[in-house]
Amino acid sequence: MLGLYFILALVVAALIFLVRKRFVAYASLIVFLAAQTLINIYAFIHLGERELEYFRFDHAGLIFLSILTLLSYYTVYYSFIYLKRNQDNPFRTSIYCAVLIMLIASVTGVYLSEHAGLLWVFVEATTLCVSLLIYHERNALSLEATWKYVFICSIGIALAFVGIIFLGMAVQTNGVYDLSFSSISAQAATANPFWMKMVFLFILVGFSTKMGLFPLQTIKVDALTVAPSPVGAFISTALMNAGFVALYRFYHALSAADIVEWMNNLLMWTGMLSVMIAAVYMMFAGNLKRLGAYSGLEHVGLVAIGLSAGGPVLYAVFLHLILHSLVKSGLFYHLGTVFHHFRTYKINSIKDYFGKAPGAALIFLMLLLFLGGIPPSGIFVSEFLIFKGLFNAGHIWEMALLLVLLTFIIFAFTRNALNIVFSEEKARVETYGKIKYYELLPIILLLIAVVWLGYFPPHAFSVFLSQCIM
Amino acid sequence: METILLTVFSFTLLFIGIANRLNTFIRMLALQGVLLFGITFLKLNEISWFNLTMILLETIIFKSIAIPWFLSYILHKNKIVRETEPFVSYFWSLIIITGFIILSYIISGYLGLDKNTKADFTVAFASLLTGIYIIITRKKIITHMMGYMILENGVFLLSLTIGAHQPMLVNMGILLDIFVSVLVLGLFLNRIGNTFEEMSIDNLSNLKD
Amino acid sequence: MPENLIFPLIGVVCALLAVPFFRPRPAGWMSFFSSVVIAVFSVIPAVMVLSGGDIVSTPLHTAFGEYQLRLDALSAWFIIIINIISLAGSFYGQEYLGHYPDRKADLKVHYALLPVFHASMIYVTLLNDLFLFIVVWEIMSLSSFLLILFERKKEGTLKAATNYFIQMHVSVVFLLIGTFYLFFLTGGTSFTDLAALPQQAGATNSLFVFLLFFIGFGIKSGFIPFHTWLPHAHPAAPSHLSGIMSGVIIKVGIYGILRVVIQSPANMITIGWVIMIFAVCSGLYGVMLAIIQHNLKKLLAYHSIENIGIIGIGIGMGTLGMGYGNTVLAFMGFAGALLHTLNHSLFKSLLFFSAGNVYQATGTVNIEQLGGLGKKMPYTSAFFLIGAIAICGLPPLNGFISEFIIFSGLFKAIHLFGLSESFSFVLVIAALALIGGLAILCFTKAFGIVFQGSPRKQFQKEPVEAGWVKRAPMLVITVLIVAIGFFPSLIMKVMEQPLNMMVPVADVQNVMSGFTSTLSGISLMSGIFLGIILLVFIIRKLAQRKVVIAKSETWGCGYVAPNPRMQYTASSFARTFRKLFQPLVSVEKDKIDIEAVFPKKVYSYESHSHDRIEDKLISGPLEKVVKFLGRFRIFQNGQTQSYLMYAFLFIIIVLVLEFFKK
Amino acid sequence: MNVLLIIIIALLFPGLINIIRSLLSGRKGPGLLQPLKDMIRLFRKGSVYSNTTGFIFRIAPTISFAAIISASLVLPIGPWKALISFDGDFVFFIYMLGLGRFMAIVAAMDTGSSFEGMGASREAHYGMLAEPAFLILFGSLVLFTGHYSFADIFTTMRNGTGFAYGIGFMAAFLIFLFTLVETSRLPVDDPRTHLELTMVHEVMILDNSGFDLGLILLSNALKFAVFGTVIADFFLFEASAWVAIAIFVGIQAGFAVLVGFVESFMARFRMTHNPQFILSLTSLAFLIFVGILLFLEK
Repeated sequence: MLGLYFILALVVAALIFLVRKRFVAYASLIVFLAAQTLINIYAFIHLGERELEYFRFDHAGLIFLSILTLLSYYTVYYSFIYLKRNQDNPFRTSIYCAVLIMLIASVTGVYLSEHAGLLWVFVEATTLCVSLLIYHERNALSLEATWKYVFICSIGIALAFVGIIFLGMAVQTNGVYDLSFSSISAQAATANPFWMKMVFLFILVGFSTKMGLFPLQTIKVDALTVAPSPVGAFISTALMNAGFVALYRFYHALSAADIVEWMNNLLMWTGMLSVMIAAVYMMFAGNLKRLGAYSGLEHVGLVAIGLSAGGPVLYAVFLHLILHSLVKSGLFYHLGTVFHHFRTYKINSIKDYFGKAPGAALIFLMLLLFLGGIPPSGIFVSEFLIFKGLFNAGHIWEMALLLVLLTFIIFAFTRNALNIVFSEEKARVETYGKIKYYELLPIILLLIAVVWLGYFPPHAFSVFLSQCIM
Repeated sequence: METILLTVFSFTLLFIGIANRLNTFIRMLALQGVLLFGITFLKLNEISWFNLTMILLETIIFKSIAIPWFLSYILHKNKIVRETEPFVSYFWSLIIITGFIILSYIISGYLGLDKNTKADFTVAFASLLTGIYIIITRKKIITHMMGYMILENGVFLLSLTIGAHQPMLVNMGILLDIFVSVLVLGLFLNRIGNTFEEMSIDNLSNLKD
Repeated sequence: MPENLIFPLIGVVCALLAVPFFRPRPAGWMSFFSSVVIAVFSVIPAVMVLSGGDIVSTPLHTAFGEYQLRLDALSAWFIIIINIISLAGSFYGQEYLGHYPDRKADLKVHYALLPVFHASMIYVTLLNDLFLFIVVWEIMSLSSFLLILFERKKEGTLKAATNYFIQMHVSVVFLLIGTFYLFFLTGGTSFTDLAALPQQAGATNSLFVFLLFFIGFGIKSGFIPFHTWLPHAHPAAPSHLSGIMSGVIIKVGIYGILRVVIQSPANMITIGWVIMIFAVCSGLYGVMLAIIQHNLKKLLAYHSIENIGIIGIGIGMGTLGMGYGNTVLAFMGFAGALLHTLNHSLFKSLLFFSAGNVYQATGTVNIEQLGGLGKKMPYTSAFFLIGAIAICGLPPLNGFISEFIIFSGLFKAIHLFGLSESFSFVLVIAALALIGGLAILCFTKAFGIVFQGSPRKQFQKEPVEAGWVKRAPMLVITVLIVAIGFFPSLIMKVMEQPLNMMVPVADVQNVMSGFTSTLSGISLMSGIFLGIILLVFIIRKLAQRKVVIAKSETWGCGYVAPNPRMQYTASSFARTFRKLFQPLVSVEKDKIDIEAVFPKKVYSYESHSHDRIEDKLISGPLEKVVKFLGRFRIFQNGQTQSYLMYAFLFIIIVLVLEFFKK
Repeated sequence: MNVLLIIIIALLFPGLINIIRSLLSGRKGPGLLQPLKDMIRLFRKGSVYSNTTGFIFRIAPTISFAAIISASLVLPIGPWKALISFDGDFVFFIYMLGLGRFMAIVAAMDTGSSFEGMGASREAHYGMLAEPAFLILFGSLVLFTGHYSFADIFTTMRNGTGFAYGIGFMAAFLIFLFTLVETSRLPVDDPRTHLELTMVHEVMILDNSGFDLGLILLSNALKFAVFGTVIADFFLFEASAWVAIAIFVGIQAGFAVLVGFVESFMARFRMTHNPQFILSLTSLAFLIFVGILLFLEK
């Protein structure tokens, strides 16, 4: 079934690429969405089983797969709006759709694959797709961003590959040549701990490009700056989750070795640095998309720190990732609307949004505040749990520092939000396209979902989530 | 025999560190390809002939012919200045690269490897670091490409050390090689060449805060 | 049935769902109606509790566990206060906001959020578990923040609002750390777990936890030096809201402090002195800065700080009473604190509403430009006068009662304990007396300059008296003020239940019985006072029956051509004071050249008051921190190779550290 | 009963002071009843109101008068109990006087004249500085006696030891100075100066006339009598009513004489010195407090 799915994805993509008719592209996107849904349901039915010997439908993968399916619906929806708005020629449109399909498929692969090498291959595939997508607008900036993305990402991937080779070497000394995660975690205990450290170090640095975590966080920011907003939404959420899943699989496998302490320290400090950099840049951000990107950096930093706290905090980490995916994607979808309305992303040249379009402005304000983790945002719950876990794990000073940094971040959010939404316009600010209700309603649904999952989570959901972390 | 090849390989690293003409770079890359070919031939003589041919093709055709040719093509097409324009003086580069070799040797000490794997690892890891170092200290995109190639060679060499038992990893390395080159080729051929005349990354730094 | 504590949410729901779909005016009444719903459903159980009924509680099933909404006497007391002021503010707001007919969207948002804000304050007092408490607390801050933004067209509002919001978040940070600490020590996250703290974790830890909570709540209630949001936020808000904010929001902070104090059995004495010190500083500093303000609303805001200080003195005294095991002292302290909480929210909202009338009549709240409004707006000025007398703590109004209770507590305390205690208590007495005197100075200035004399500036349209919708709630509040002033023993009866929570019941009974006679003495005196006034008036009427009553210019001491600009100004009124307290209060003058033909160069002076503590403690350091953070903006420099370099260095450093570990 | 006594005293008081002053300056002063006659005349006269003023200007003198009367109601005189006495009535007393001051200041501001504002501001400052002294004094008396109301405090003081009387003397001295401030006599303020710029109390009432002016004069005199009563109460040891009255009157007269002497032999302070002088009262009160602390060996 999974094989069918991948084949279908390839076929459909190829079809679009060959036919190059807008109608065909849209139709096959719909078809693919159906396939995505089916595979999701199928995965739920066959929970915990292996498939094609290298794939496995486990809880962690599945929860993100469901988020991915949801997000792909949204992304396709907003992509239609986007493509309809800037009348591209059918060629570019079809490339866009084909690559989007490939991207979704390969992210699915990342979530479900249970073999280090296979996972790496899928991550590589995502790089290819993303670079094509952010190149979509084909101006100097997008070219630069694409170049940087390709270059740094390939180095990142190479480093991750080095990590995997080390892994191979490490398990080889025990005479094992299988790199599926189960066998890795079986071997990890006996393998040379220094090897393990090297492995984790390189894996972390390598996949930090995908997660947008320090040290290779920079290119993701640039990519998000130029990417079409639906793609941006996808990159900053689903792809980030993919990076997290990749990292988490290795972390989980290696934690059998007695280097957990070391890995946690590493994660703690990368996360801390990420949040710090995010705070700094958000204080001085001048561009809405970059603001969103840096907030992504902040959240992924929080996630890394939560991961390092380990134990019950993992629940909070997964919750955090899910809620963040919902809010952040909503923000990027809405940024498309904002751009359509003001023809700019510059924070200083957007004024009195509320006066011009009250409803949209309120949604925008809510998105920013929710992202900052102000109740009634569900993100507050996950952050609360993460901090509580940190305190109990004894990282008191780290938590205090983190709280201070978060305060700065909320300050940045508030200031920018007020500047855009409520500030008096000194010079006349032109507005262009009308804002349609149908691009706001889905975002409202997302916001409601965030509150719902945060404060009134259905019992099944919490249970499933708590099964992810064991 | 193999040890000699490895030694030569590390010499190429040092030489690249102090090369001041781009052409020298390219020749060195080609040479590394050839060396890799030799090493592969010596190491992986017992794996399946299919894989072997794959690897040999990769090393000979791809690494030591296609890439260098392509790079020099770019050079001529875009009339790039021949100097490598490093940020760091050659003297220091030499010292630092030597430092890399020593560092990787020390690291290999911690890994409990047998003797010749140790040599492999040292050279491979050193060339990995050197590649990154070259990228960091040189200005031009084309030099970045070359640095990346060196890094790739390092990774490839690394994969060879366990390729005997896990050929799949080697293939993945090759896959990576091809994939990246395809991407970059694409970019170069249809855009960067005629979008940016002088291909120094100074005009590739507009995206910043 | 009506004591189900979920019902107030009905009001919130109907506000959020219904209000946005009406046109502004009906929307306004809609939101008032929702507030009424909230009030009704929250007041009924509150009254039941205050009249001696047992605690009302509603179970709350959430995904995080079983919680409950608890309405005990303390909550009941604050719920009463919150409802009075919020309803008054909402009603007053109807006309106040009627002056902005063209800003439909803003109005709708404002009206929709007002009940949310109201309800959130009520629920804050109902929640026992700290997690939910903090959530609702943040919702309260958020809604009030959005409400302040109604005045966004006024410059400085955005900044003030941001400042307010961030400082509220800082307070939440402290509460969070306190909560985690509590959880870490006891494994529970509710106020009631504080009680178990000392046995499980020892006195020092529990003191530390208390301090965390105290700072958290202190920021909300504006104790020095955590007050810096207050003087900016209150003036920025629309006046009905500043009435509610100054009347209630900061009282919610007081509620938190009381809640923590009555829950923490250990080291009462230390806590008491800590609170006392903060409170005395707040009282003195607040009123001192209030005197030198030129902005009427800012002046009132600083006065809130002063009154918070007085309340704090009460709480500190009560805590000390518990600590020293002297229930009379405890009773007096807590009673004074509770009563002053109510009183202050009454007269402060009254004053803010009057300031609002002034603002909408003249378009400014700058004292130096106002004057002579008394004859144009007689009702407003009368209300302001009542409020001023009450806030100065002068008989026969309510302010005097609470201050009297605190005073008598202090005097009772003087000769009970050792040397140091007596001395500190007499110092507190002196401070309280000084505060009273300064308050008189401040409000004679405010009232005299704003409402009396002759206008200092001609406004394009003549100031007119506010309409009845504005005046009605003010009248109600005034009636309450006078009633409490004249019949204090009744309100003491109401406070019996809350006091039972803090002081052993039996003691409450007998102290109360003793104290009621005193209070009835006071009310009798007030009655006599009123009688004398009437008597003298009658005599005056009789005496003046057949004499001539002439009218003429003010006697200019021989100068025959007086003009309004010769009147005594606010700054000159406060000058002596400024010189006296030079180092504490700083006013900087800046010269402005006057372009005109004069024999020699002349300047006009403008003076701005400064809040030293704010400059030194908050603004200065914050700027430094931001500058420092700015230094770190080297990462995203657009250079590919430096992007790569971070990873490279990262790897190298980790490896090297690895070796040094070996 | 007490009130009547106090009022009578108040009516005679200013005259006495005037007599003393004129005698000391070698003149033959006006009669003892002269001020009373002035007041009566004023009560009969018509009055002139400034156009600037509003209703507050009209009601203020009445209110402050009523405030002082009701303040005097809580004062006992020796054997005669006060009309009402409750714990902490001295707080009520001082705050009632504060209310009187408040109204006086507000009324002065109402005229919108530059001079009256000046006076008002000074009045406010002096009151603000003086109040703590009074409360600290009574705080120390509470500390000494352990009672909280005028009546109890005074009875304990009177039946006390010599030390009690020593305290009494110091307290009396303090209250004497306090009175000079409250009623704005020399050396704080010179009622007879001709220059408005240097006045405190007189300048506040420039615009009052007729009945109101009379009320103000009366209430000022009343203030004297009231504080005189407080002073007297320290020394009215148990005796039959008539002796008590004699002593009371005697002390009041002595008080007046003393004021007269001060007024004739002292010059006005510079305005800037007044605050220091008034603060010195507070420190004096603290001295008393410390003395009592030492005496009680805490």
